[in-house]
Parts: sequence; structure tokens; C-alpha cells
Amino acid sequence: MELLTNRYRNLSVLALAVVGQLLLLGYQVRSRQDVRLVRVWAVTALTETSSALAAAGGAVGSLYRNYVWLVGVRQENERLSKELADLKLEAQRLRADLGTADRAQALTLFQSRSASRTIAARIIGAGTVTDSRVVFLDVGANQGVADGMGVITPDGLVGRVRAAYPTTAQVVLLTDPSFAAGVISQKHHVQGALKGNGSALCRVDYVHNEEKLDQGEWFFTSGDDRLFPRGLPVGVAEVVQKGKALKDILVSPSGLRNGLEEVLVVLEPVHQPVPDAKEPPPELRLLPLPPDEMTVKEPPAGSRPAGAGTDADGLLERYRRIGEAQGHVYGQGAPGSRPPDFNIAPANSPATPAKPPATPPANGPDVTPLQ
Amino acid sequence: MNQYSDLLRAGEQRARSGLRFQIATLIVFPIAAVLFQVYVPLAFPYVGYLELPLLATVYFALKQREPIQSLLYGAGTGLLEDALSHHPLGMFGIVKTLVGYFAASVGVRFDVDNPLVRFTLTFFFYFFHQFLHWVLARALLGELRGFSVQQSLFLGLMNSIVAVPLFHVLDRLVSRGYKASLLR
Amino acid sequence: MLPVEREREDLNLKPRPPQDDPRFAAGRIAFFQYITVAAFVFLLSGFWELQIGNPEFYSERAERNRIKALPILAPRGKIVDRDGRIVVDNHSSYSLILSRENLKPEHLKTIADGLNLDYDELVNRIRRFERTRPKYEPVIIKEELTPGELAFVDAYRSVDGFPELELIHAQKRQYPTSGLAAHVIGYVGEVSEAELNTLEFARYRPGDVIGKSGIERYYNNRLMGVDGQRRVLVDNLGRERQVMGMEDATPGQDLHLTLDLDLQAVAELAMEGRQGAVVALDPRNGEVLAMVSRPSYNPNKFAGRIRSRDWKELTDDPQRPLLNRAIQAQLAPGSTFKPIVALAGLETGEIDSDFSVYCNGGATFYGRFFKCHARGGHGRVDLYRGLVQSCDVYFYNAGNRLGIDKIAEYAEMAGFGKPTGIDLPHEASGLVPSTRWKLRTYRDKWYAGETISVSIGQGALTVTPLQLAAAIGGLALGGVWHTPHMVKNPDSLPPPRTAHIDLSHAIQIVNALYGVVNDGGTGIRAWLPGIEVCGKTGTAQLASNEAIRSGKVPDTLKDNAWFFGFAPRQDPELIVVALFEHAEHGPNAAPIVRDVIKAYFDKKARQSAPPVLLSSSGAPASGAAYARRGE
Amino acid sequence: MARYRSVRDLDWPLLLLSVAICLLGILQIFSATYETDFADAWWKQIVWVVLGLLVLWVMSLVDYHYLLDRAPLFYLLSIVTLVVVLVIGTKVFGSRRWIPLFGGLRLQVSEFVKLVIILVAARYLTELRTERLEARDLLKLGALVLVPVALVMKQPDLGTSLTYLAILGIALFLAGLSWRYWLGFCVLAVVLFPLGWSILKDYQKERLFTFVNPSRDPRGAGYQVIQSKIAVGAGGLRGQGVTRGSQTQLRFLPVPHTDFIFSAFGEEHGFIGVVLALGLYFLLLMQIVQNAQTAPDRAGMYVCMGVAALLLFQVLVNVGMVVGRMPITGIPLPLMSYGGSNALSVFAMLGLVNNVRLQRFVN
Repeated sequence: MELLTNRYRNLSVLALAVVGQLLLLGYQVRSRQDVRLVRVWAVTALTETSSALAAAGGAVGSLYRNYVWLVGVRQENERLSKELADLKLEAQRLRADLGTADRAQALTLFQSRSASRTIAARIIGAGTVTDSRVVFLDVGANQGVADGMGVITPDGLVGRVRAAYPTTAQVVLLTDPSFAAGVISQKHHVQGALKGNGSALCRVDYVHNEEKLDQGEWFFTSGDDRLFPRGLPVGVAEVVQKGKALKDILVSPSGLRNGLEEVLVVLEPVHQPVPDAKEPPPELRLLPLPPDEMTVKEPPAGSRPAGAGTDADGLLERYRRIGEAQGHVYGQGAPGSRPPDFNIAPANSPATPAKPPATPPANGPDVTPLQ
Repeated sequence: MNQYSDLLRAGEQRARSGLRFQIATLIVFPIAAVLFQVYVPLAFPYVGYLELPLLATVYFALKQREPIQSLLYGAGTGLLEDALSHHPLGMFGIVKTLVGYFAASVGVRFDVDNPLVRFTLTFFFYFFHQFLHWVLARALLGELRGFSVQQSLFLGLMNSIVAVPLFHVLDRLVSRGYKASLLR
Repeated sequence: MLPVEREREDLNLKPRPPQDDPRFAAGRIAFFQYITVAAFVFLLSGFWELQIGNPEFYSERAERNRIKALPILAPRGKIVDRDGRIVVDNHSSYSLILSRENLKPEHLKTIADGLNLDYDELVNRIRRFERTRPKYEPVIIKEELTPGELAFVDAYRSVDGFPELELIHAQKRQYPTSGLAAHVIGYVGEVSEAELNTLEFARYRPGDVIGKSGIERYYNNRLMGVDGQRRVLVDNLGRERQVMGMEDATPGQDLHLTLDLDLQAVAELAMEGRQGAVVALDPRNGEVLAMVSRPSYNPNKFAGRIRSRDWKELTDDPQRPLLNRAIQAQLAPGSTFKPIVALAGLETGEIDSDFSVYCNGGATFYGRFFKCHARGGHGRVDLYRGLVQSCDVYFYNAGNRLGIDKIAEYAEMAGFGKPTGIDLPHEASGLVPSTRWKLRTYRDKWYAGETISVSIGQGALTVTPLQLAAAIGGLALGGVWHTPHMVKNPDSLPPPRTAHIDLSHAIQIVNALYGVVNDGGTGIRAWLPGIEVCGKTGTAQLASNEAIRSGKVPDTLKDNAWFFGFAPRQDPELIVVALFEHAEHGPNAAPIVRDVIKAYFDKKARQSAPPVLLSSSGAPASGAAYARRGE
Repeated sequence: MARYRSVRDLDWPLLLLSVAICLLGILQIFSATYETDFADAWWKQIVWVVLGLLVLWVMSLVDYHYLLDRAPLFYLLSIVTLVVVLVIGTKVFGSRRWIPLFGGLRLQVSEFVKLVIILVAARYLTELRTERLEARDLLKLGALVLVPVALVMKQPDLGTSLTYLAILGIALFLAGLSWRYWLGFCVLAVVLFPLGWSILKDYQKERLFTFVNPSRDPRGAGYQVIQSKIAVGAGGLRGQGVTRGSQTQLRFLPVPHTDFIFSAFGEEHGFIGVVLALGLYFLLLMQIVQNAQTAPDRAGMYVCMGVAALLLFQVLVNVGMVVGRMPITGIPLPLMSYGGSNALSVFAMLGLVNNVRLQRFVN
């Protein structure tokens, strides 16, 4: 056909290519479904090549190092100093690999001590879009990795598996805007939800202004988001400010601080206690958490922000103290006994109020007498 | 006869000097570019701002001056890139298809070996690429994210600065490594 | 060439001029092509928007998907005590709503698991809405989300594409955590299907949170506001981008109670660990100053959606903590009923101040021996001594003379046997037996022997603590009974009932009640220096006499202790009734009443004293603080 | 007369594309009128299309220069007919547009006037033979076109009269009207807008209102737009299938076989079908434009571009209306909408284009 072969061939092909992709897009948007198979192929093919390249790169590197040193040794000392050279070489190689070794060692150590079953993985690729924070791992569904699994390092939380392909897995980093996790602060047990910001720092939402939180306080995963096990370090609160009703909190994620190479995918999460605040902030690189001293005081169950009762509770507490101050037991009294005086000031710090079992425990330290 | 048709005709003549690349080149390069984009930013995060797949698309389109091949090349690169993002497939595909087509059309009309022309065109196409992607995301996916003109301009500048020597290297690589033949 | 020329000439057309080049407009034709492309892109984009961009089929509904209408829940009014101190507050929280338009049923399992919801309950809940409400109305599936649950929602809503989840801000009820005044306040909950079919709640919709009991229910219309709406533009990740429109919610009105938290607190503390009720009211106007029922519960458990386990625990508790004993316990009043019998006797003339009987520990009527609580007897007792010593024999005789119907007449005049009309739901009426009642209920005639029990507040006679307080309060005022109420400005308040009783009779009885506390009577434990407290004890027997004799009385059948006390003797400002269940002896309830009365007068002193004096005494000016808060 | 070399020289792509679009239209008419009073409409449409092809063939045979030469005559004839229509025309849906013919058939004159206006404009501009258009010529041509515009508006038929203006617009544009004049038009439009507003009939105003805000009165004038949007939206990606479109079949959609045929099409064939149909239209337009580019003389170019502009305008307004992006004007969709006059006039125009193409082999 003249039309399609001659003058408008270019335009026609362009239109076809664009419309074809438009229909592809339309299918995905309309059905809210990924074109899974195509993506699996592409991702698998690319990441395989990528990991092959990475491995090749490593091999070439070490070969290069060995070769250079070997030649140098031969030229200098011939056979006599071969042993020495070997030692030197060994030392050099070790020194060169020290960084990696440290890291690998820390990872292994952490992996062995961690209660959760994990699998080690290398990062073999990053996402191609600048505003999304996505990486690829060299483990996939074949190794038991599944969608939604947490990804961590000894330093802290890294992200979450978004899609597991046969030999690779796509991980959304915690800085991605679509990431969210439940966190709890170490010292004041403030609970919030960590969200990616698209930048280096993450936000923590849903923390009320009234709640106490220090700058520099550590955040750990709280576990009640049903996504990550409790007790993983997340990061340090860099910015803590009063907001409109909720605090503005920015956290610098500790998991990404030292660059990413090897990570652990949490296959079977096990909740861990949040370490006590008195311990030094977890410098976890070579000092994994001592498992014995992980005692924590859990936050009061069901504690709610701003939920410490109403005026009425404060008043009741006040009268209780008035009674205690006079040794008066309410509703009791022998004939002619001295009645209580309700106009005295209650003691401000009662000597451990012996609460009758019928009343629930007073909530937190915020119940202050009305003065 | 007017200026427009003059330009057109001159372009038609120039089109004959377009390079034809071997199929292998056309397959290896986009994959390499995307792989670079995937792997290198791990070590050097700032490299992530380099849009190598786009630069490759622009380069090959300018060189080939053959709209159909260029747009197919762009589409392939874009789809490959899409596969590694968590967007629906086709976003980068469409954008790069158009970039490929227009770059090839423009390549017909300009002296694409001139570094200044290359610089300008890369800058223009980078901006076009980012803007179109934003428009598409907004119109087709309903993502209401912002568009930073300043950032795009700056990154476009950076990419163009990288592009000129890169294209030069590619020129030599292609002419040495592969047999270049004249079109028609 | 030639034929054309010829043809042209044939057609009388001028020969084509040399400048007639059809290509002269080539540029403009190219421009037209671009216009065409633009026009088709324009049209295609229209179809994209309708057919692809809109995940739903109905365009208007689809618009709702991108422009979501989120309810703004109106906060309920706060509840404050008579001094403006907050009893029930609101606190902000997040609720999770589920948009049924976007619901993917296969997501429900994950949602239920992630948010600790019962899957079947969730499914039923959605199904219930499915039947009755249009699809675009969202369902609230969880309230008061913890930060962890919020994180769960955030993580799933965006990454895994759960478009059905939406978070809204809500004001949740905050009740006193100690369970203080729990029964009075009541609690809120989601309106049930059964309730929607009743007249009271017919105007609400499923999902609305209404008052379920207590004040919350009685004044639901006042407390409940009108929900607003917020239309927001959301992107495909479900993130809010822009607010398109707002209809603000109209918050509910605050409610001013007559309750005095000082008295309430003291009464609560006095009843701690006990079972029973305390009612304090101002007989001069019927304002309830304190109302306690024990055992209590934490109404905050109801503020969200109560878990069925918690609910079962509460309803299965043999002590029935959900019962508001102050208005719902219908129990024999015991000797606290005696003033009514005395009044009836005096008014009818069956007894007078000279009438006296000899008590030797019991008396026989109609062939049956009725004993007095004092084994050895009280000797000769007249009306004064009979009340002070609470002599049963005296009242047996008085009752015997009166007959059941006269007793019933005066009991009903005082307000027994029917609800007092307090502004709380589900008030019990109590029971005043009479011949007509016996005939109607048992189709049997009244036996005179039954009158004897009733005359000391036993037998079929039952009252609620509130009834007793209202009745005695009105009697102490000389026969003016105000309707008890909980709220400062109730919707409607019936005028007080007055009875033309001889004032000297009332004074006579009040003096005797003064003697109960201050003249070596049974109420000595309610004595307060400087305050003219009048009162009366009551011990209501639950177990049969045989069981008592055998000595095997379980705790739950031990005698109930009653005490009412009012002060001052003239024009009483306060009457307090305490019911202390299974306390065995009536006098055990007296200290409860004493503490409440003391609290009342202490507070009065505090408020009348100049604040400077208090602060200069070195003690924190708590009284001043209260006075200030009360403003 | 038989100046074309052979059947081979006909513009086959053009023919195939137009027939393909007609087939889509017939299929849709069949589906939209399935089990209704108009159930035989698709049959009639086939007859009209065949007749149209006949017209096309005839039109390709007659040298367009011959027609151009007679343009003034046609022009006068059409003015007279339009006046006659106003006087004796059949009133349907409140407007007099049709001349009753034998056998209950009706002819919509204004459809054929389009053809005449294309010829008149082409002829007038060809005779100018200048690169730029002068104000005098502009006014003259404008006056020539505005007479039928006014007459058709009187019927009242806003949509068709606007199509005449579209032809005028493209003619002026191609003739090289200075941008100053375009600017002048814009200013004039702004000034005259209030005046035009008072001329517009109430229902026309209402249509403009509802175009801006379809939900204004969902039961009244906005009803059509809303129903059309719902129908299109219901189509989704793949459509509901032939005779399965619920909006179309349940008669929510007004006139699903004429003005809103594309709405029904969108519902039953989905986005894919829409892309296909619009693609066909696009290719058809491009083919006509190509004929314009290869035309032997200015007159041929003007004729082809006039046809292209007319078709583009009609497609744009009709389809735009279907998706709620254009006001409802009652312009049928060329080649797809049911209707004899429409089909015949479009095929006549395509015949003209074909004619122009054949003439290029002449020299």
C-alpha cells in the first residue's frame, strides 16, 4: 500500500509504536495488573547479566591485584623472597579486603545471632528512575524470598521486598515514598509510623505533640505493623519539631548509612525486644547486640497518645491521696471516729499508692494532681 | 519553494550519509546503557542522575538518521528501563520512542557531528524527555507529582556536558569496532 | 500536455498562470498535519480519561475515586460536671475506612490479619453495609489505630495497591479510666441493626456512633454532631494531593451535668471494692450530685468497637458490672422504709407521738412470730425511739394498724413503685405491693400477715437507691418531691410533686432521724461534728430465716446494708443514699454516706472561705483552684 | 471524461479506508438499533454507502475544473434551495432541515452545501493567484460564505453552519492570510461574543452551559453528555462487545446510531476499538492531505484541503462531544453516523479528492 510504504511510513511506525505502548499502559492501568511475565523476563535477564558482570568484575580485580604483585615479587627477589612475597601478598590482600571482610563478618555474626531466619544477599542493581529508591538482590523466589519480606543489615532496616522474581528480588528502600513501617523510640517508647520521603531522611508520622521525644533518640521497628519483626534498629531522630497537631520528626536511616552491598532478607521474622535506652546506641558493625541483656520495659499495654483519662481521673487520684494522708479508709469508720478532712492539701508524692484491685492502674506519670 | 522546503530537501540529501549500525550494536548498547544505570549508581550514587539510556537513544538516533530504527531503538531501551522500575511498562517506552523519532528527524537537518549542536540537542532532548515523562505520568497514571524546572535544566546541562565527550568516544568506538556503511 | 490545454479552453478556463504552484502552501499544509495530530491526541486523551484512567465504569463514580469524599466525623460534645470539670473528653485518633467501590475481596484476609480484626466479623460487617447502603459510602472498619497499624495501612495502601484503604481523623471518646461515674455517663458504640429499627435511632445510618447507655444515650441528640465532608484529590498511590472542598462538621453540644466530681470521687472511693450504689442529690431541686454503682468497668473499652471477648466477660460476670445499681437495683429497703410507714401512720392518725408499744424482741401477728432485730427487745418504744432504735415491733404494730393499702398509698406518694423520671435510660420502677397488685399479679387476695413484713421494708417491697433518696429528700423538705436529674438544663423537667402533709409530722420524723445519728441511734457512724446529719440505717434480709438459722448463708445472700443521710436538719441541701450489698449490717453503709456529706460541706467551706486565707496558710490554694475552675 | 488511465489509478487507500470506516459504522448501527424500531437502519445505511460509492465514482469522473467553473451556479442554486427549505422544509426535532422527497425520504440540503462552499472557496482563491490574501478578497469571500451560514443557522442548525466556517477558515489559512487578520478575528470574536450570545437560541445556550458543567441538569440538557460519558467509560479497554453495551442497549444513550454513534462504539469496542477507528480516520485525513500535496494546481489543493478540514472539524466536534470535551452541536460523524444525506455528501467530497488525484496524471 502506497500509504504505508512511502511518505508516511515513518509517522505510521511512530504512531503504531506509541499507540501500542499506550494500549499496553492502558491494560496495566485498567486492570491494575502488572505485565508480570514480561517484567520477570526483563528483570531476570538484566539482573543475571548484572550479577555476572559484578562477579566478573570482582574476579578481574583480584586477578589484576595478584598479577601485579606477583610480577613485582619476581622482578625484585626472584625465588628467595617468594615466601615473604606470598605473605606480603596475603597481608595486602587481607588489608584490601578488610573492609569487605569486616562487613561480611558482621553480617555473618549478626545473622547467626539474630533470632529471625535470614538469607544473605548482595545488591546487584539499582532502579533506573531517579526519584524511586529501588534495588535488586541476587536472591529470589528460588531461595525462598517472597513479596513483602523485610530487608535488613546489622546497621538497621533497609527496605522491603516488593517483588520476588525467580533469581532476583526488587527491594523498595525505606527512603522510597511508598515505604512505611511501624517504629518505636528507644527511650520514651513513642510509637509512630516511618515513611519514606524520597530524600535521605525519613519521616515519622502520627506522633502527637504532647509526647516526649529527644533529638538523637533511636528508633526501632515496633513489630505491630505486621511487616517487620520488632526490635530492628531503624535510625536516629535528627529533627524533632512541634507540628500542627503531630510532631515533625525526621530520622536518618542507619541501615543506609554505610552504603549498601550485602543485606539480609528476613525469611522468618521473630520479634526481638527493643534494647534498653541505657545501652550505648547500637554501634552494630562489629558489636552485635548481646542477646542476654535485651531486657526492656515494654510500654504500658494499650497506652494511647493523650489518653491519660480526663479531669475526673485526676480528681479521683487527688482524693485518694487526701485519704491516704490522713490514714482514712473511705466508707469505713468506727462509731464516733474522726471524719476525714477534705480541705487539706494532698501529699504530692504519695508513698506507693496501694491501689485496690478493682481499679485499673493509673495511666502513666501524666496524672498530676490538679493544683 | 520556500525556506521550509529548502531545509527539507537539504535534509533529505544529508540523510544519505546516515550510519547504519549492525544489529548486534543496536542490541548491546541499550542493554549496556541500562545495565550501567542499574549497576554503577551502587558504587557512585550520583551517577544515577546520568540518563545514559537517553543519551544512547539520542546518539544512535542522531547518527542513524533513520526514524523508524531510532524510534524502535528508543522504545526498546525505554521498555527495558520500565521493566526495572515499579511503574507500568510503557512510560519510558513512549517517551523514548518519541525522543528517538524526533532525534532522528532532527538529525536529518543538522550537522550532528558538531559538538555544539550535540550539546544543544542533548540538552533539549533531556528536558523534553523529563517533561514528557512528567506529563505522561500526570495524564495517564494520575500521579500528581511536581516538576522541578530548575532541577531538570541543571541535570540537562550536566547530561549534555557528559554527552559531548561520550558521543565522541562512541564515534570512534563505532567507526573502529564496527563496519560502518552508507545508507542506500 | 496538449489535451489538457484544449480541455481548459473548452471549459473557458484561463490557462494556468505560471505562479500557480500547488506547493506554495506546503508549509501551511504541514502545519495542518500537526493540527490534525494534536486534534487526535486531544480526542484520544478524552477516551483514555474515560476508559482507562477511570478504573470504574461509572464516570461519576470514577470521579469520586480520584476526588475522594472523606467524612469528617463530628466530635461528640464533651461532658462536664457542675463546675465545668471535664468528665468525658475526646481525643484525636485515626480510623480506617474501607471504600467498597475499590474493594478487592481477596484483600480482606490480609487486612483482617494485619489489623488484628476477626475476618468473619469484617466480612459480615461489609456485607451488612452492602445490603443497605449505596456503594460509595465507606465503612469504618477499625478505630483508634495504633501507629503500627497506621504503618501497616500506609505500607499496604501504597506499595501493594490496596486502594480500598483510607485513613480518616476521628475524635474518639475519652472516659475516665478509673470507671468513675461509668454507669451515669454510659458509653457510645456503633448503632446496631436492631437499634436502627427502633423509633429512637431510626434517623441514624449504619456506622454511626451513638450513645448506648447512660447520659450518652439519653442526651444522644444533643451530644452528637453532624458529620462533615472533605473532598480531596488523591493520586494513584492513594496519597492526598489537594483539598477540593470542605464541609465542616458541626460538633455536638457540650453537656453540663449536675454531678459534682468532688462528691462523686469520694463516693467512688468509698465504694471501692464493694458492691452497691451511692446516690447523692439536692432534694431542693432534684439535682443529682453523685451517683455511683459498683462494681464498675472501664468504659474506654467501649469507646472503640468493643471486642466480643470483653463484652462477654462483662455480661457473664455474676456481679453484673454493667448494671447501674443506683437506678436499676430493685431491692428491699429494709428499715430505711420505716420513715414512710411512720408518715403514713401520722397522717392517717393511726399512730401519734403518744402511741407506743412494748418490744420484747418480737411479736406475733396472725399466728406467726415476727422478731425484732434486737434479740432482747427495746422495751417500751414510741415513734421517736422506734425510729432511733429502728424497732421492728413498733413498726409491725404501726403497719398492722395501717393496712397494706394505706402504706402503699403513702409509699407511692413519696415516689416508690414508679420510676422517678430521672434523665437516664432504663430506670427501674421498684415495687410497692398492695391488694390490687396482689390480685392483678397473683390473682390472689392479700393476707394481712404480709403487711407486717412490708411495714419494716421487707416482703415484696422493692425500691431503687435513687427512689429512696428522692422519697426521703422530699419528705425531709416537708412533702415536695423534685424530679431527680443529671443535667443542668434538661430537655424538660416536670414540676415538683407536692403533697399536703402536716408539716409537724414531717418535723417529728426528721427529728427522729436526727436522733438516729446523734442520739445513740443505729446511725452513729454517720455522725459529723458541726453538721446536723440525719439518717436511717436499713438491713435488708435476702436469705430466708431458716437459712440464717442454719448458719449456711453464702456471701451473695448476706444482708444488704442501706443507709440514707441528709443534712442539715432544716431545709436539707443534700441527701445521700448508700446501698452496700451483702454488708450484713445496716450501720456498715453509714460511713459511706458520712464521707460524702463531709465532702459536700468541706467543699462548701472551701468555696465560701476567701482564697487569700488559704494560700497564706502555706497550703496550695486548692480550694481557690476549684473555685476558679468552677467559674 | 474518462481521463484517468485505469482503475489502478484510483486512490485505493482512500477508498479502502473510507469503506472500512463505513463498515464499522454499519456494524455499530446494526448493534445500536438491534431490536428497536430502527432495526432496518443498517440495511438502509448499506444502500446509502453503495449509493455513496456510486456518487464517488461519478465525482471522480467529472473533472473538478468543470465543477469549479460552475461554482457560481451551484452557489446560487444552493442559496435558493436553503431558502426553500426554510419555507417548506420538514420540521423534525424543532428545526427545518429537510426537503421531503418521494417515498418518505428526506434530503438535508445543508449537507450538500458544504460541497458547494468548498468549490466556491477554491475557485475564488485560485483566481487570486497571489501569495498573500488582501483584505478586500477576504471580505468578499467571507460574505460569500456567511450567506449560507446565516441561512443554515436560521433552520436552526448551528453545527452545520459552523462546518461552513471551518471550510472558510482553512481556505483563508492556506491562502496565506496575514497573522494580523487572525488577530483581528480574535478581537472581533471577543467583541461580537455578547452579540452572538443574544442571537443564540436558548437551547443552544443551554448546550454551552452544560458543556462547561455537565452535571448542571442531569435530566435536561446535560443528560446526553453524562450518558455518553458513562457509555464511553463503560467500554473500558476492550469494550462490552457488539450488542452488549448496556448503556446503548438499554437506551440510556440518545440517538446511538446517529450523533452519538461513536459513544456506542466506544462502549461496545472499548479503547482498542476507539484507537482503531480514530486511527482509520487519521489515515484517511493524511491520505487526503497527501492528495492535496500532490495536487496539480492550487484549485485541487484547495479542494482537497477543504475536504480534509471539513472532515477533521466534524470528527473533532462529534467525537469531542462524545467524550464531553465539545458542546453538543448535532454534527454527525462522517461515514459512520446513520443518514443518507451525510453519507452521500461525504462520498461526493471524497470523489472530488479522487478526482484531484487523477488529474495529476493528466500532465
